Amino acid sequence: MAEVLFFLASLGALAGAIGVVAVRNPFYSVLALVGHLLSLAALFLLLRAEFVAAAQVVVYAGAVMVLYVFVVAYIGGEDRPIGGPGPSFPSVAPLFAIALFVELCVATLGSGLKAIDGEGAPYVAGFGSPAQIGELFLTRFLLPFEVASYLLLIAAVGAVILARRRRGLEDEASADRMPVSVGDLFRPEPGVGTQAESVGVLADQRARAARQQDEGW
Amino acid sequence: MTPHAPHIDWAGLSPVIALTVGPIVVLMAGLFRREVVRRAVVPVLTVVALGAALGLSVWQWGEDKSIVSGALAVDDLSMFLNVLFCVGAIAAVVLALRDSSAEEAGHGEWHALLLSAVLGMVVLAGAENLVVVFLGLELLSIPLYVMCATNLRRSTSLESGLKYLIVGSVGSATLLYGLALIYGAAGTTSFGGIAAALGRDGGLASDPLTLTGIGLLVAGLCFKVSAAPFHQWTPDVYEGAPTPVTAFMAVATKAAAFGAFVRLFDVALVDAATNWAPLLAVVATVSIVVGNVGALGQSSLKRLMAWSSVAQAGYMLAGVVVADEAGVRALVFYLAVYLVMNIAAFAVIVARERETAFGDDIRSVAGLGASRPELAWPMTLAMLSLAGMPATAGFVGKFTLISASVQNDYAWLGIAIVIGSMISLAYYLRVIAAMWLTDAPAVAPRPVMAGGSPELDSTGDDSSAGDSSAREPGPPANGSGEGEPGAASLGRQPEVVAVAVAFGAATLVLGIVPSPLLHAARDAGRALGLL
Amino acid sequence: MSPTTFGWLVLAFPLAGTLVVALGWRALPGKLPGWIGTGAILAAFLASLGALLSLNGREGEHAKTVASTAYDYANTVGVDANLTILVDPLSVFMILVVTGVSTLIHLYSVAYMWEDRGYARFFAYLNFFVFSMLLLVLAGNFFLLIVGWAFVGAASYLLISFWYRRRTATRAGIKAFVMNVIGDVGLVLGTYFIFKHTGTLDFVGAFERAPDVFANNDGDLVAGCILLLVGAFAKSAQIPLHTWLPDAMEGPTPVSALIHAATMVTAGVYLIARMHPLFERAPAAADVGAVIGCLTLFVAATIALTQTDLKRVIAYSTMSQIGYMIMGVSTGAYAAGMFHLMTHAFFKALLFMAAGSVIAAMAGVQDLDRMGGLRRAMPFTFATMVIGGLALSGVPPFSGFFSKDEILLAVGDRGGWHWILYVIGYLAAFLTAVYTFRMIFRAFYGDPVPEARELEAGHLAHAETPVNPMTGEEEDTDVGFPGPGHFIAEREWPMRAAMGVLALGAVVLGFLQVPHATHVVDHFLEPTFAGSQFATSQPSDTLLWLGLVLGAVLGLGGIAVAHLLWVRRPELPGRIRARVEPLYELSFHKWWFDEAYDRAFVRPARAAGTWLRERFERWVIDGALVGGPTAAVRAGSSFVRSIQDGYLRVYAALLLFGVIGVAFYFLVVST
Amino acid sequence: MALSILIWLPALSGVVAALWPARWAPRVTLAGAVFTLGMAVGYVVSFDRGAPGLQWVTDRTWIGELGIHYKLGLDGLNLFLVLVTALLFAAALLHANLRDWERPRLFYAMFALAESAVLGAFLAQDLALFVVFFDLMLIPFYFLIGAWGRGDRVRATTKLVIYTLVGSLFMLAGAVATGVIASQGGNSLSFALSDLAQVQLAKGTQEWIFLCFAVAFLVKMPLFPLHGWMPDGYRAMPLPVLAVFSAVLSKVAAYGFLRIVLPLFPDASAHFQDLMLLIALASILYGSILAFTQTDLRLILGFSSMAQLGFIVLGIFSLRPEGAQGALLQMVNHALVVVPLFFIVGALAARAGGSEDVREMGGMAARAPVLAAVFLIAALANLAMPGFANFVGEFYILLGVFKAKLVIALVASTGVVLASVYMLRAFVGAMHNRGGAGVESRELSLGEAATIVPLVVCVIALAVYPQLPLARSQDTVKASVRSARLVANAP
Amino acid sequence: MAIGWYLAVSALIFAIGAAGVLVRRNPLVILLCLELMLNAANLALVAFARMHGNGDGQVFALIVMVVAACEVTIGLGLIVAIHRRRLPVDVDELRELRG
Repeated sequence: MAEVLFFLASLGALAGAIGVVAVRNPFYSVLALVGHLLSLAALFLLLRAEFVAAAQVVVYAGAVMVLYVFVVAYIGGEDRPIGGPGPSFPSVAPLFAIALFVELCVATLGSGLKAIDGEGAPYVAGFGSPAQIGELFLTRFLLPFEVASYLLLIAAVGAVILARRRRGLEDEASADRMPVSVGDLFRPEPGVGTQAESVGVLADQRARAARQQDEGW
Repeated sequence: MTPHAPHIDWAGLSPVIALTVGPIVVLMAGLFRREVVRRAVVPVLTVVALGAALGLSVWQWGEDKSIVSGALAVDDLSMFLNVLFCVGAIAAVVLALRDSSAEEAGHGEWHALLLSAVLGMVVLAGAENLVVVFLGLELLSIPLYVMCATNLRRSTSLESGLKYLIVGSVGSATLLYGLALIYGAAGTTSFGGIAAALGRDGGLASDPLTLTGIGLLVAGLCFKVSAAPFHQWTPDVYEGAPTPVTAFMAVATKAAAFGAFVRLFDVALVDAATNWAPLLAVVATVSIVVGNVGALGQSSLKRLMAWSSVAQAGYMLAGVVVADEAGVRALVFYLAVYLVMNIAAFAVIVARERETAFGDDIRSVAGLGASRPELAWPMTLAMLSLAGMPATAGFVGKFTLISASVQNDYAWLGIAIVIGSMISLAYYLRVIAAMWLTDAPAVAPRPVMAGGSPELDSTGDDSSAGDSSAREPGPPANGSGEGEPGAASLGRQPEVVAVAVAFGAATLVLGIVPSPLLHAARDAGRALGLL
Repeated sequence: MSPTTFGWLVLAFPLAGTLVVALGWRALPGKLPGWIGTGAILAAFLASLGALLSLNGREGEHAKTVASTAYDYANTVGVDANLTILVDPLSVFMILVVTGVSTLIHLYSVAYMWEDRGYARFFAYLNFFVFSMLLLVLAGNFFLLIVGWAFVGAASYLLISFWYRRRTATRAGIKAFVMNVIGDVGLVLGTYFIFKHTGTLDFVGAFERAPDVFANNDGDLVAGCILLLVGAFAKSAQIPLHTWLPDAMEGPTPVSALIHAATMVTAGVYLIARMHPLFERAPAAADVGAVIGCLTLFVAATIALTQTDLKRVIAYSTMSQIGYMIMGVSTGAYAAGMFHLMTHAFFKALLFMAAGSVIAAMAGVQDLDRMGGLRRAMPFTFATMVIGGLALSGVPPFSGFFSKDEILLAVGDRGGWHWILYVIGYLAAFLTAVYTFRMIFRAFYGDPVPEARELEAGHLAHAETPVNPMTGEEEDTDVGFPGPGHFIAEREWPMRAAMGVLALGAVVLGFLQVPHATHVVDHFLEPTFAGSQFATSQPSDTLLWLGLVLGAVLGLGGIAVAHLLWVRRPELPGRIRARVEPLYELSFHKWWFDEAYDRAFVRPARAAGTWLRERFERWVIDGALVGGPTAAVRAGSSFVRSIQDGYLRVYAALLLFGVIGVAFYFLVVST
Repeated sequence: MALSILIWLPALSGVVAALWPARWAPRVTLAGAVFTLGMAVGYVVSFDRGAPGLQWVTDRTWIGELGIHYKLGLDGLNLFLVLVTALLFAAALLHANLRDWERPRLFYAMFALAESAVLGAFLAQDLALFVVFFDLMLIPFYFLIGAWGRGDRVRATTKLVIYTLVGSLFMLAGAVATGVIASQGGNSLSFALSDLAQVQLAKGTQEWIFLCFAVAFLVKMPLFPLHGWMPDGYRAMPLPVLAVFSAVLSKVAAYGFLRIVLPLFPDASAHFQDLMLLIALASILYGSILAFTQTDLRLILGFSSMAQLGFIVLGIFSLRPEGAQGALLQMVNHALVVVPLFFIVGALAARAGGSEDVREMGGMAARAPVLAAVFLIAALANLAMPGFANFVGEFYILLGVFKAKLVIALVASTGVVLASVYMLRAFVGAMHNRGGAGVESRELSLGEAATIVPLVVCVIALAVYPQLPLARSQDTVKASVRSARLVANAP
Repeated sequence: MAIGWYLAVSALIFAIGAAGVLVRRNPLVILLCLELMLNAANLALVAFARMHGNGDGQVFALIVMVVAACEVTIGLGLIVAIHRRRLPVDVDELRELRG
């Protein structure tokens, strides 16, 4: 049973991965990735990582992919040919990939660790449960946990800086109304949404002030 | 089973706390509408936060402990590096005072990012856990990706940001995979556990799984320290990023990555040293050659410094390779020296970028010796020091590195350092030659001299310097009429000159009286408990 | 006063004269520099006499060899290079000859060089030369000998190039100097060979130790002595280092008289005599000296037969005569060699002075072809020249007759293959008489040339524009060229006085050493050569009388032949020349030595230099050693930068490539 | 302490010159140099001939972690080199004072710094300190040549500096290796020469370190075939700079052999004796032959210096006290004679319309007897005519080589002959023969005479009494070659 | 299933992601490929966690998800900024910096 599930899930994951790389339309790439992620979540479940699997579905397939879709929609998923003019090497890219794959396989298969050939450590109740993960996060991995949350804050700030609208940078015609900032999408998580918002407000105010002073960027 | 909250050593954590609180405060301050708050208070607060972290790190000097359940090490090595990050960041803040990138991004945000990057470095340098390593690395990288791109008006800035992001993420992913393999081999993420596992089971240190993991780690970390052949992002990003960011990135990222390097390799993976040391020595040599060779004939000073940093990374790798106390001491000392001389050089580049129409082209410093010796001297000292000339800090730094290499039977690596230095002379001397041996180019520099001597201009205009200069946007020069007084007052840039002079002087002083710093470096070297 | 005190004084006077004249050149008026110079040398001569008397007054073993050290000159690590002079009969003999002849030549020059723009400079140089020569002679160790040796070379150079704007003169100067340096080097290397074994540079010490440390014909000793001979040959213009001497005639005539006839060129003879304790333990080297001397005396005599330059004829005769001396001292006839050295100094100086007078009368012309019939216009000059010529030709009872025959007697007495030298010696004596009188007859007999006529009319000829007698280039009379004035013996008393004294000497000095009658020179030099194995040899009377008769007959016969050829039948020489054209060419081109050296050394050196500069420097030093690494680095640079092509995907690829490479390495090293 | 003053006095004067008004710069640095000269004379006078070892030792720990000491000391080996350095820098500064320079403060400050660095290199008794000063010497010269040079100065300077620094960096590696490897036997890390001399390195180690040092020194001198920088560099340098560069810097390298290489690496010195002798021999012949075909007076002197340095190295690597004594004396001599010669070249160029090509000169002696006389004396001294101390030097050098390697001495002696050819050729070409167009014969001006004549007087004085340095150096020189000699003479 | 199989799948995904970075020109897709690489690592981490029976790997995987989200955010922000700046959204055309 587990073998079949594994087979199916990994097939899905690989297919999704190949889809991401091989499909020309970015939008379909995103969809392929969603498929990939879901398959991966299944694999996680097989590995008894319930919480990770859940987070995978919620955060990735849910939040992050939505962001992707937004941006793809905004940019307009132009079809860029794979390869095409440019550096002449891409023909060897698959070789690189194969070499990498072979090396990693050799590393794992050639390892003297017996456990790799086994099915894993004996299952202990509660392994991979939210409770266990939560405990780890609050004890041994307290600092990473805090730092990770902080990282999210900073990423939000960074995204705001980058994606904020500025006068003179973009074509006036295309300046449709956009979300105040892509960082808004993260508002619930780190809980600093006001920050992002006010930054956006500030940007508008500054833009207005700049206009009044007529300095003309 | 009731989980017990881990004991937290607040004193040890204090630098981290300072750097966590700092960005928040700065971010808040950046929301104030008054110009003066954003322009003056934000940098001051940033400097205060950095100063606090610096002071707290110094306060924690001499401690040797592991805090927050073994996540972070508080020892002389991490404290030493903390000081370096803070000093580099303070210099970057000062250099960025009039920079358009901070303006673009918003002062609060820009400085918050800077502080976050410093936090990431502190975390990375002290990390004693694979998870923390990865997080620290990302925490320092992500703000930098953004900061590289903050000069949004220049397409090169965006380009550099994107390149850094993508190539950097590939590097991170590689590193991550390596971490995963190490974890898989050792079964734990803590350094102590890994070292114990490797020490316990002799076969594990030469197991393909471990070694492939190490290989991926080498690639990831070498990417961060920009050692060849993982260096290619460096020139492009250095050139494209706003110069104060480049300065910070050059000195601090390298220090942080090397901090992680020594801790990871010389503590956790030291039992596999016989396997990884020769490879690192080869990477060091390749870096030395590639970096120095690539720097030849560059006309962009930032690009030149980037290539030079590739070479310098190669020199410093020697300190990792030898994996003993002397090696760490040499590495740490060199990191400090590298910081001092690079900041001096970048300060001059910043100053000239704003003063001339040549940007960071080497022509911007032509004839500097005659026109602005206060800038020419720091640059000269920095170049001499980078080249390893005596009486500068770089000489002592190279001396210690070669000494450490020879001591551990890597004499050939010492020779490689020496040969690299020979090649490097060609481009360092070119900069010096441009400053002292050639005349300023015929094209008039951007500050307008029409009003007479530059001295007159600046003395009459000092009070309004802050305001008028701030409105002066980045290159290219836009207004012929309105920009003039601002440009003239920019001609002096006292804070940039001060940084240049201070760090130039430090280059000289550290070359003549290196003992205190060497003492500190020795303590830092002992922190790892190596031979 | 002790002999050495006199010795130091002998050195001090000329040095003082040099300094006074050289430093006061602008302050000293008129002929004062000349008189100061002459006075200094005269004082040195008097001091030499003092040394002679003082030395004669000493009795006892080794009493006649006195050394004195002024101070440690360069005395470290076992090398005793001190400032030491050695006063013994040999050196006293030499300083007497040197100072005596020098005084007269200075006197001559006071008048002869007047109106030359370098008057003071001339006397400064001349005094410096005398100082150097005296230093050479008085040197008490090898080191000081080398110093004196080089100093005379330098003085010689300065005086040859005295008219330094003449390219011919400067070229001759360089040639002379370089040849002399070759000699110096030989001397230095020879000294090394000897010092290596004796451990001292001091003459007395070295000679004492020589018998203990050197076996007979010891390899190192022979090598050392031959190298010393190289020094002697260079200085004394012996084949193969002789080519500078004829060219040295570019110098003013008194210089030729003093340096290139009477004193300096005989230094080689002195050297061999001085080193006789060494040469006697290295007979192989001594034989080399004898053979080379003989070769030189013959070759020089043949060359002198066809030269047309007045001074060069005399110069070749000097070479030839020195050949006799070298041959003599190399075969053990030390006293005879020194005796010939003295007589030769007198008559050769005299001949040069007379020649100088003739040249002055001809307004600088030296070519015999343009001379003739000067006999009546210049009776005094003619007379002195004839006296000198007779002495040179070895006609009894002139001084040359006795001294030359004594050398040949000693050579003949050695027997064996030395007989060849003996025969060649007499053959050359015949040739000597021929070329000497060829010169005299061609200059003084025949139809008077315009200059002679003018002089008879009471006017000294002056060229309209002065020219270089060798090349015909026009010159001025400013400094660096000969002055406007010409002075002849008939009109200037100092010249006459000097020539008169010398003529007297040329006539009477031979009587110091008449066989079976007087042995002044032998006796005087006896203490120096007492240890010699040849000191006691007594030639047979048969050989003695054979020599005397042969010498007289050959001398007179030569004169007769010359008279026949150049006075009675002037057309004969041309016919003879046509008959033996190759021999004539050989003689006229001086046996092609110059050409051979040019081909063998000068041109290859110059070609090598040019090749090295134009090619080697560019290709190897700049190209391979500098350009090679530079090009490699540049190539590396362009390669590295060509990869850095801006394509993000390339960067990622290289990164992954690195990852693959690193991982590969680790897989390879893993178990 | 006292020696520190000697070293840093010039630099101090340079700093003062840089801070004071520009018109004072020349005088201030000159005064500094003259004071230094006075001190150096004082040291020579009060030098204790009998005392063994170093005198006036200053020994402080500079960088304790690296075992680097600030150790200075005088002994017979460097006593006269220091004196000559002080003298020649004073003379060169005086010469520089005779004309105006752009940016005088920087010029004079650099000049003074150069003197400090050279003195430091001579006085350093710590290997690392020596390396520091050795490299430091080059920095002021980089500016002096690059900023005030002639012609293609930037390129020439870069070539010169990189070329010589390449050598120096090799030396740095060698020096570090020496100290570190010497400390591996349980000794504490120390770069003091006296400590290093206690430790005998393994032969193989000595050999590669020797090569590092040899490259540095040979480039600096320069000897064949590492002289690629020399022609361009010599052509580009301003005259006072060239004078001290050629006179003093090359001697630091030769001194390094005696001070460092022979005592510390005796086995390697003996092992590479033949190689070094051959390089020296090649330099003598090559330098002489090239000097013989050059027409640029600077290059004639340059290649002549190369030949002279060939002799010096020859003497050193005879590994005998005679040769080393001669080499040391010859260093002093050559330094002393080459500076007036370069000044004379300057004087000649001023009279030949700025050209330094001997073909465009001639006949200059006519109205300038003093110039001709000093030129002649200097030229004769340079070609080592007996009677000059240069000859004493060469005599000793060749004697040493003669005893060590007979054939090499014989071949080397041809260099003496060639020297006479090229020196006389230069002298005659400039002073004698007929003057070229545009050549004026003018007597030395007072200023020119003030720089040239005292030096020539020094040359003569040394010619009269060469025992002065020889007597003071003999014990030290013997000590410095002792161990290498023992190895070389061992069967 | 043996852990090795999971690791093999993980390695394959990693390689595919890497290949994608190399061949795609649209930065958006490249970001997706980076996600693939990070997810491959995640799979490995979780597999190892299962193998050793401790939670470290899972925690690590969660952290990686956070980091991946951050990178994506920044990456997308940059792409938007580039697009706004009217620069081509094509990595091959962003090569002003080179040499």
